[in-house]
Order: sequence, then structure tokens, then C-alpha cells
Amino acid sequence: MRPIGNLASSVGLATVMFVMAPTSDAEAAKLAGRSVKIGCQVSLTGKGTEWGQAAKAAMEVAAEEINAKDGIGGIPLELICYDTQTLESEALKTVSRLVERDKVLAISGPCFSSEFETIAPQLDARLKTVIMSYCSAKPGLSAMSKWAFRNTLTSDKQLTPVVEAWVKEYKPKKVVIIYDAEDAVSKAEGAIILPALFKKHGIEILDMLTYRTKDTDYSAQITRAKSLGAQGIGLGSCYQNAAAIAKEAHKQGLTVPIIGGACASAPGFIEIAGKAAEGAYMSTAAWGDDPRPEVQAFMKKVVAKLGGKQPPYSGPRAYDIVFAFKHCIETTGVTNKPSDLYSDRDKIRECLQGLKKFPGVAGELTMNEVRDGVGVTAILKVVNGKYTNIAK
Amino acid sequence: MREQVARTACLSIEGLTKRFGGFYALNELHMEVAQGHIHALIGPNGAGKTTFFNLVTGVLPADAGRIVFNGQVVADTRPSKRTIKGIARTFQNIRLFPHLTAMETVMIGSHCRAFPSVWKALGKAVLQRPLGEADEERQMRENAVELLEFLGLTDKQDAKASDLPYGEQRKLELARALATQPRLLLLDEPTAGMNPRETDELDDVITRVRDRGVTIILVEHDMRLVMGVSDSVTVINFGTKIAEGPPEKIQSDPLVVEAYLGEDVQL
Amino acid sequence: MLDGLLDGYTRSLLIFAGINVIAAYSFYAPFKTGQVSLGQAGFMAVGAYASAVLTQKFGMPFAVALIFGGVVAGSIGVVVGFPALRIKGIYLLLLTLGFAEIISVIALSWDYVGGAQGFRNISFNPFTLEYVIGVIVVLLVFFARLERSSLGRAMDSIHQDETAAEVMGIDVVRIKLLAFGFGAGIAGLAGALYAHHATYMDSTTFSIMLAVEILMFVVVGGGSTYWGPLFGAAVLNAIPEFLRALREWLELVPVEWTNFYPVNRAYDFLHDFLDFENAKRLIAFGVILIVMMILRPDGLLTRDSLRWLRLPRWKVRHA
Amino acid sequence: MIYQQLINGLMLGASYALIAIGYTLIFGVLKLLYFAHGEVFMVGAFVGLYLVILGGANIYVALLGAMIACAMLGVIAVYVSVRPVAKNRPLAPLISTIGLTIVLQNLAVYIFGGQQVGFPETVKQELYNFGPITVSSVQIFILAIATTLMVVLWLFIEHTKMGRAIRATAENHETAALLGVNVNRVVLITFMIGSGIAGVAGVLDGIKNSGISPFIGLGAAVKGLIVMLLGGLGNVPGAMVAGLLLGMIEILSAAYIGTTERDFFSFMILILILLYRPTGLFGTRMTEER
Repeated sequence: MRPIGNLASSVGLATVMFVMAPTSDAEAAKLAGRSVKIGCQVSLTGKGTEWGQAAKAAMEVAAEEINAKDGIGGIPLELICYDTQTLESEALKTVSRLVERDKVLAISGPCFSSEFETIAPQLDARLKTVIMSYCSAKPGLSAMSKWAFRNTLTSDKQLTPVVEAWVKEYKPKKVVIIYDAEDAVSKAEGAIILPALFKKHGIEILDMLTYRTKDTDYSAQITRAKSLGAQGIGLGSCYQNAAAIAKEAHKQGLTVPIIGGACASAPGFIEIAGKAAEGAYMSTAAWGDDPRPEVQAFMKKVVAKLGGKQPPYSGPRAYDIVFAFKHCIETTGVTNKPSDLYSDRDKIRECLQGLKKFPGVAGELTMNEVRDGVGVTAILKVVNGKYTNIAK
Repeated sequence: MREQVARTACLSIEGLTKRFGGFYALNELHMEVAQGHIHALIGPNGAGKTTFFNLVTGVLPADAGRIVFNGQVVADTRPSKRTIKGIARTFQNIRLFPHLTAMETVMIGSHCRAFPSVWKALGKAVLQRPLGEADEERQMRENAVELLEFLGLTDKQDAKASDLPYGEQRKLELARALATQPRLLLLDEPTAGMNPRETDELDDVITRVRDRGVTIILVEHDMRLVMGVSDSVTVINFGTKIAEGPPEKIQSDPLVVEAYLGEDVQL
Repeated sequence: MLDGLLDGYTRSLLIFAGINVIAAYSFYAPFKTGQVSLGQAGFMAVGAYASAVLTQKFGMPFAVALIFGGVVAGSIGVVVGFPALRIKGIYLLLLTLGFAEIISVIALSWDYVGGAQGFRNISFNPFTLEYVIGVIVVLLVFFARLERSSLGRAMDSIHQDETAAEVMGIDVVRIKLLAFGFGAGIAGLAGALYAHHATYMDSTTFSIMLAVEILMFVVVGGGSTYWGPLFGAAVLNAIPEFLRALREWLELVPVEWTNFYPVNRAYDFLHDFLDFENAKRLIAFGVILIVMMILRPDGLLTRDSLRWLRLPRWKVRHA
Repeated sequence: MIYQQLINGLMLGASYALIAIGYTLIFGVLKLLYFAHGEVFMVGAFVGLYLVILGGANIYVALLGAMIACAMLGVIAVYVSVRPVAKNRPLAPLISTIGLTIVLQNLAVYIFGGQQVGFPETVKQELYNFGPITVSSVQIFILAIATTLMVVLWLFIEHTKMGRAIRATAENHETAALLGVNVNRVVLITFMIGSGIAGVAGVLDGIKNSGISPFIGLGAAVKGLIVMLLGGLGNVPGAMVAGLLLGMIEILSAAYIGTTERDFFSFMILILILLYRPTGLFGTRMTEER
């Protein structure tokens, strides 16, 4: 193992070079093989579609940028992406395909906490490859394995400032919480995180209502919320369901402010909910209105790829993961020889573990002791059909 | 009186009744079939003959009445139990197993004798002796060979049941029923769809079956066959018995003639 | 045993295909008596959850859990099969479908087995492939014996004409019940194997669509002979992999051969289509089903085609 | 709250009833469990969505368009998965329609993507208060369309020549043919009517739930089946009442017991009906043995 000091200094060096866009990395020898394979797991169908599409587009942008220069360690980066369909079982299948058949060095993804939670226990015993999620936000998941990483902030960290701002603006006294019992992060938010935060602000929770991901009819829940006299709705919900719930509330004349968790904050929420979305608060783990030119350049490319749509936070986070991988591959003596596959994977893991203040479009990334990202985040409010960051 | 009946009768029907909605298919029918007889059951269409068969074999439950077979009241509700007791039948509109060969069809009939319980069938025929054939299987095969020969179907043993000509399907159905080793055999219009030559042949076959010690109840429209082969005849109409006796007596019974009026039947 | 020969991914493919074969046999057993069940996925779920509880919560070895899964699913099969005896055809289909949905609702709302969040972190069994092959071999031998036995013929006769079979002294009730319970038990085995390979399952893992796929294996392979389920499941599982391989070969074609109109169009279309992701794969499956029902409603393999192919049938020693 | 929830149940039930009517008609004339019916419903919803987006948000155009498109789909279904399939094997048409189900669902995934898409607001949102109950203009619109459709259909079935032919065919093919009914044409028309109604139901569902996805079909198919059995096979008014009943049961169980359990009741009803009252609550028009 390398001494930490050495590692930290090489991180610093890489940082400088990343920002200065070096033509070649003098330190890293040219890697073996025809390409560096990085796996990616994205949810292109199912409830996580927008998250996955944005992440895929962002990673492709990253790969194009990298390959337009010198690739990774002198050879091209090859991104191998599979659709998890936002299903746990499919996530498990594709991760083993990436690890065992495609023999990738590291994996970006999976997106969803439910998927992440399913894969993580298999990492130590079988897969032994880094997975790094760009969306997952349920607290405590990365602690399950030394191979499990997330560069996102966990839900509790995301929601704390958002709930504060929401309460400050709307001052609700009584709220209901509606959450998806089948989605890991939504359930964590709905059953644990939001109640705790509401309690902290002295808000009474009238009822906690659940639904199933595939449900389309929320009239019973909204009628109940309305009859209880709710002054606000806390949602542990992905954007599609969240939007349908907001619309149903709107239809039943329950026009109370909404606060949503990590999975709700995709642009699709506004698109589907329309007017009903207005005034809703959302938590997020990244927001791309940073004025730095490289961030703006990135956003422009991704938005173009997504057909004019803003990406949710999975976009910038996934983009950053690719560069974090590139950095770790180039600086830790990874050889990319088939015979070194296992040690290469381990080197990447060690490198990521010590990542501090690594610059990226979603802000500087530092990994905490349980391999979750730390940093500041935005507070999103829907104003005139657009997400607006109202954080100072 | 009843004890006496039980000793001489193979089948004794007491007050058998079956309703379909408000319609009485059989109404308080009493009938006795003597051991070793060929007993014909005739009557116009819809008189309740097939219903009678369905009740005796247990395909339909009776609404009232008793069926006494070999001196024992038949109380089982399931047809297969009655078959094991010794009641077999054929169907008016042949019901063979279309995808089985003639040999396999006949072997189905003897299944209930060779393997009286499902567990035995599973244990002996499937699990035990993984490479060979169980003794029971061999026995069944030999039985089937004998029955096919008895009915002149030996050269058809590997043909699919559905590929046989109509007359041979009838015979195969008869062979299958005989394979259950019945003491009472119910034949439901065995000549339906047959040509005169085949009908004549059947006359002989039925007698030969009787000679094997099987009591036969015959439902038939072909009066030539009925009158030629039966030992006694029961006539029913609208679910009730209107006449009973030896064929000669029945032919001249005015009630019977009246019942058949309008039907194109030569008595 | 097979570790050196196969990489993990190939093993995994073979395991899933093998589990599908076993599931196909679980459908075949009651189907042999004419019972069409859309509940086999439900029985798989029963076996999967039962066995996973045993290994995860009680630390039992996998072999015990496998048998336990089969027995529990089989017992529930008998319990379900009993009322199912009263009904036939599409009514039975709907009953079994309803049963499978109820199992799924129970899996969803019972927190002991993970509830809505799914049953996670089931212990991984590294020898699943060996078990799968073992179970398939046993099933093949069993069904081969069955087909040539009196019991098998009795089942066929029930399938073809239940009333006639009953009147011929066949114990229709017991045999149907046995077949149904047996099929459920086989499904339980498949479920247990699945659970300890996939390591994760939830209330949607064993869905109606899975039940339909299982039915499809037998229908496509042919339900009149014991080779049918094996063949059907193998073919339908191999098609997507085969097409994927085809795509890889396609990429070896030199660019200049295909770089003019209209070959480039055809090439692009083919290349795009062979990227056999889920929706396209399922579309193709649906089309196959329809075409099969029009052209070969008895399935690819029938007894006649077997005779024609001279595939080994169980030879009976004549005395 | 109970009254408000009953209104919700009514809304849900109306869409179940519309699906089940098609089912029960098709089952009636064909004795066929037509699995693809739910997918027709889904296609109807998407056709409606696209007509709303492309055709300038006129909901009547969308409803009519979806109805016609789905009726055409019904015709295609007959020619693809019913007519050419072997009749003497009871499973064959069932499986071919399952095949059609899979094709339609995944074509939709392929074309529209696998996610939920929003249904634009086409009916002006207004709320009316009647004492403790609040009814929205959307709900009134949906209910009005559904009721009109059901009444028209009922009149058609009971009082027209074609309706009589359908009823005759449902009771017995042979008899109907003997009476001079062109059974093939009746089957085709029944498919068109059933599918057209399912298409309208799809659009109404889109308006009601604000979002549609390619996966709404399967659930709708299963619920439609339950309603069909509950109402009695081939019994159109039965299907209407049973649809409302199931909608109420589901909403009430979701409101007072729990959303994860709501399906439990539907399927228990299915099983109990199958075992103990196979003719449904309101009797059946079928003469077939079970």
C-alpha cells in the first residue's frame, strides 16, 4: 500500500493537471491493451429513466472528452453500459456481466439505492470491483462493503437544508408523508428522514401513507390527506409518481406545498406535473448552475445530448465519476493487463477511498470514511416551471 | 325378498331419480339386471337412457334412489371407484384418447387393476427398476395383446386411436372397457354410425363378451340387434319404465308401440 | 467442478437457463394431466422464500434448504391443487394466476421476508450450476420413465379426455393432485436455486410475465413429450445469446464491404436489431408465440417428430 | 371522508367496468380468454395522448381517435392471433393472444420508452362542493363519458339486430349459425366494439391519473378479468356493476387498510368467485360447462 501522503500529493498533482487539461500524463506509463474498460449501470427504463438517461449522456460526454485527448493512460476509454431497468435483479445480473464477462476495471453505478443495496453485499465475497453510484442517497449503504462508493450526498444531508428552507417559507403546522414502500431511498426518506426533520421543526405528522411503485391511482391517499387537513405533503417518491401525486392533489383541490426527496428532483417532475409542481421544494446532490466555464460547457453538451432537457443530479455526478476513475487509473500504477485485473481493481479502490477535494462539475468531491461524498448542495424550488437554486 | 334379489341380480336399481332443473330425466326407476344376462334398455330419444348410464357409472350424481351392484349398495361418488368395483361402459359418441395408440388405449383400461393406488403406480412403474419394465406393465401388455386379438385388432395395435376407422374405434373402446375386467358392462349405442356388416359382427362380439362372464346392459336403437341378442328388455319413456320382459313379449306390448309412434323404428 | 472451464458470466447464463428448464418441467408435470397453470412462478416464489429463510435466518446448508423449498412449495401445491380440481381450462388458469398474485402480495407485505424492500443478501451458493444440472438430470430420467410407464399413460389419458379416463378406473383426482403438487414442488426447487444464485428477490421477481414465459417454454418446445420443456427452455434462452454473438461476428465484417447503399442500411438495421435488449427480445418472443400457434400448435417437438428424428426414447425391454 | 372515497371508488370502478365490458363481450362470443385486451387499453391511452399533443388538445378528438385506432387494433388482433390459429386446441388461441400481449406491450416500450409520461391537462380543472363532497370537473367529465358509453352499448346490445346476433352467438355458436348469424362477422364486430371501448377507457385513465406508461395494460387486464368473472361471463350489465364494486373495494381497502394489501382483496375475490360462484354475482349468459 502506498503511504497516504504520497497518494494525497499525487491527487493534488492530478488536480492541477485536470484543470490545466494536460496533453499527456508524464507519470503514468502507457497502459496495456486496446482500451480501458469502465462499466456503467444506468436505468434507461422503469421508474428511474430520466436519472439513467442523464447519467449515460454525461458519461458519454466524459468519454468523448477523454478520448478526444489522449484517452486514459494513452489508450482509449471504452464505456460499457447496461440498462438495469431500475430493477434490483437486473442490476445484479448486469453487474456480474460487467465484472465477469466484460472484465471492467471499475463500475459507475448503479443509480438507485435499491439496486445499490442489492449489489453491495455481493462485492466483498464475489465481485471485488468498485461500484460508485451517482444517484443513490439512502444513508448507510456504502458502509456495507469496502468496494461500495457513492459520490452523492445521502438523503439526510440533502434534505436537512431543504426542509429548513421549506418550513421557513410555508410554515406548515400539520403535514402528511406519502412514500413508495418499494423504493429503498424513498422509503428511507418517507419513513425515517422526513419524520425526524419535521419533528425537529415542530411539525405534526398527521399520517404516513404508502403506495407501490406501479400504482397509478393515488386518489385514496390524497382524499385522506385532504380530510385530515394537511398543510403540506412530504414525498418519498421518484419523480414520475411524485408528479402524479402532485397532480392528483391539485385535482382534488389540495393545494398545499410539497417537499420531495432525492429521487423526485428530476426535470420530469415538472414536465409531468405541470402547474401542480409550482412551489415544490426538492433536495438534490448537485446542481449545474455553477458559473465556472467547464461546468457550463459540460451542461451545454449534456443538455444537447438529452434533447434540450436539463439533467437531474445524476448527470454531473456521473460525469465526475468517470474523471475520478481516470485519475485513479493513471496515478496508481494500474497496468490494464488481464493478469493484473484483480490488483488493478484493488488499486482503484484504494485510490478512491482517499479522494479529497477532487474537483468536478458537481463541486469538489471528498470521500468520507464510509465512502459517501460530502460537500454542499443546492436547494431546488420550482419557480415558473423551472428548478431554481435558492441556496445562498 | 331383497336378499333373494341380491343373490340373483347383478344390478338392482331402486327408485333412481334425476332432475335437470324441473325436468325429470329419470323418475323413480326400478330395474333389475340378472347375472350373466344381456339386458337391453330401450326407449325413444330423450327417454333417459344415457342419463341412466351416467348415474350408474357415477358420472352424474343421482337425486334419489339406490344402486345395488352385486348385493352391495354403490355409494361411491366417483366413477373410477365404481369401475374398480366392476362397472365399465362405452360412450355413445366414442370417447377414445386420440393421441394414444390402440395398445396404449387398452392398457389404460387395465391400469386400475395393475396399479390400484397412485403411490404404487409411482413407486413401482416409475421409481423402481429404473431401466426395465415392472412386472405389472408386462402383465398389462399381455392382457392388451389378448384383448386386441379377441376383438380382431391385433394388426392395429400401434395405430393411433384417432386414425382408426369408425367401426374399429368402437371395438377399441370395447376392448378398453373390457380391460378394466368388468362384471357389468354398459354399452351405449354400440352400433351408432356402423354399417350393417359391422353391426352383424357386433352381435357376435357382444355374445362372446357375455360368454366371458360379463353382464351387459345395452342401450341401442337397432331393434334387430336388440331383439336378437338380449335376454331381457326394459323400455323407458320420459324417465319411467313402461315395460319389461323378454324380447318377444316387448315387441307386442302396446305401450311400447305407442311410445315409439312417430319414430322411424321397426319393432 | 466446472470452475476451470467456465467464467462466472457463462456459468450465470447457464444457471438461469437451467432454472428455466426446471421451471418448464414444473409446468409440464400438471400439464401432462391437462392442467394449465399460470401459478408456477408463484410456487417458485414459495420455494425461493422458504429456502432463503432457512439459509439466511437459520443458517442451514443449501442442500437442506433446496429440499425444504421443494417440499414446502409442493405441499402448498397440493393445498391449492385440491380446490383447483373442481375447475378446468381458463378457470384453472385464472385461479392459479390469482394464487400467484396473492403470494406476491404476501411477499410484499410480510416484513419478515423483506416486504416491499425485497429479500436481500441471500447467501450465494457457489455450486448452483452443479445443483441445476443434477436436478435436470434427475427430472429427465424421471419424466422419461414416467412417459413409458402406466402412470404416465394414465396422465396422458386424463389430458385427452378426463371423463373417459375416470370411467376407465383412473383415479383422476389423486393423479391430478399428485401432478399438481409435484409440479409445484419442482417449481419450488427452481425458486430455491434462483434465490441462492441471484441473492436478491422481491415481490415482483416471480411475476405473471415469468409464469407466461414458463408456459411459453413448454408450448414452444412441445408439451406432449418430456423432451419438449428442455428443448423449449433451451432454445428460447439461447436465442438472445446467439443473436448477441451474431452481432459480435457482424462487427468483424470489413467496413468497405458494407459502406455503400443499401447494404449500409441493412447492416445498420441488423446491427441495431441484434442489440437484443429487453423490449426487442420480448417483441421477438411474442411474434414467435403467435407464429408457433399458427404453424405448430403442438410445439416444436412432438412424439411424431421425435420418432422422425430418432432421438433416444426410453427403450422397453420386451419380456 | 367516506363519501369522498366512494367517489374515488366510482372513478376507478368506471374504468374497470369499461375494460371488463370488452372482455365479457369477447369472452362471450369467442369463449376465449383474450389477454391482449389490457394492452389495447394501453395503446388507447397512448393514441389519446399523441392526439392531444398533436391535435391541439381537443379531448373529444382524442377519445374518438383512440376508439377508432383501438377498434382497428381489435380487427388486427382477430386476423393475427385468432383466425389463423388452430381451433381444436383450446390453448392455442390463448397463447397466441398472450404473444400479442407481449408484442404490444414491448412495442410500446420500444416506441414510447419504458417510463411514465404525463398526460396534459385537457379538461378544465374546476371544483364543485356538495356539502362534504368535492367533485372536480375532470371527474364529472370521465363519469359522463363512461356512463354514456355504457348506456349506448347496453341499448345496442339489447335493441339492435347486431346486438341480438352478438347475444345469440354468445349463448351458442352453432345455434346462432343455424339462425343465420354470420358468426365470423359477429366475432369481428365484437372485437371492434370491445377494443374501441377499451381505447376510450385508456384515454379516460390517462386523464384521471395524469400519467400513462406501457405497463398499465397488464394490471388493467387482470383487473378486467376479475370484474368479468364477478359480473358473470358474458353479462354486460353485470360487468358494469361489478366494475364499480371492485373499484369501491380497492379504494376503501387502500384508504382504510393499506395500499400494499389492496390487491390482496381483488385476488381473493377472484379465487372465491372461481371456486364458489363461477357464474358471478349476477349470473352468466354462458351455457358452457365449467
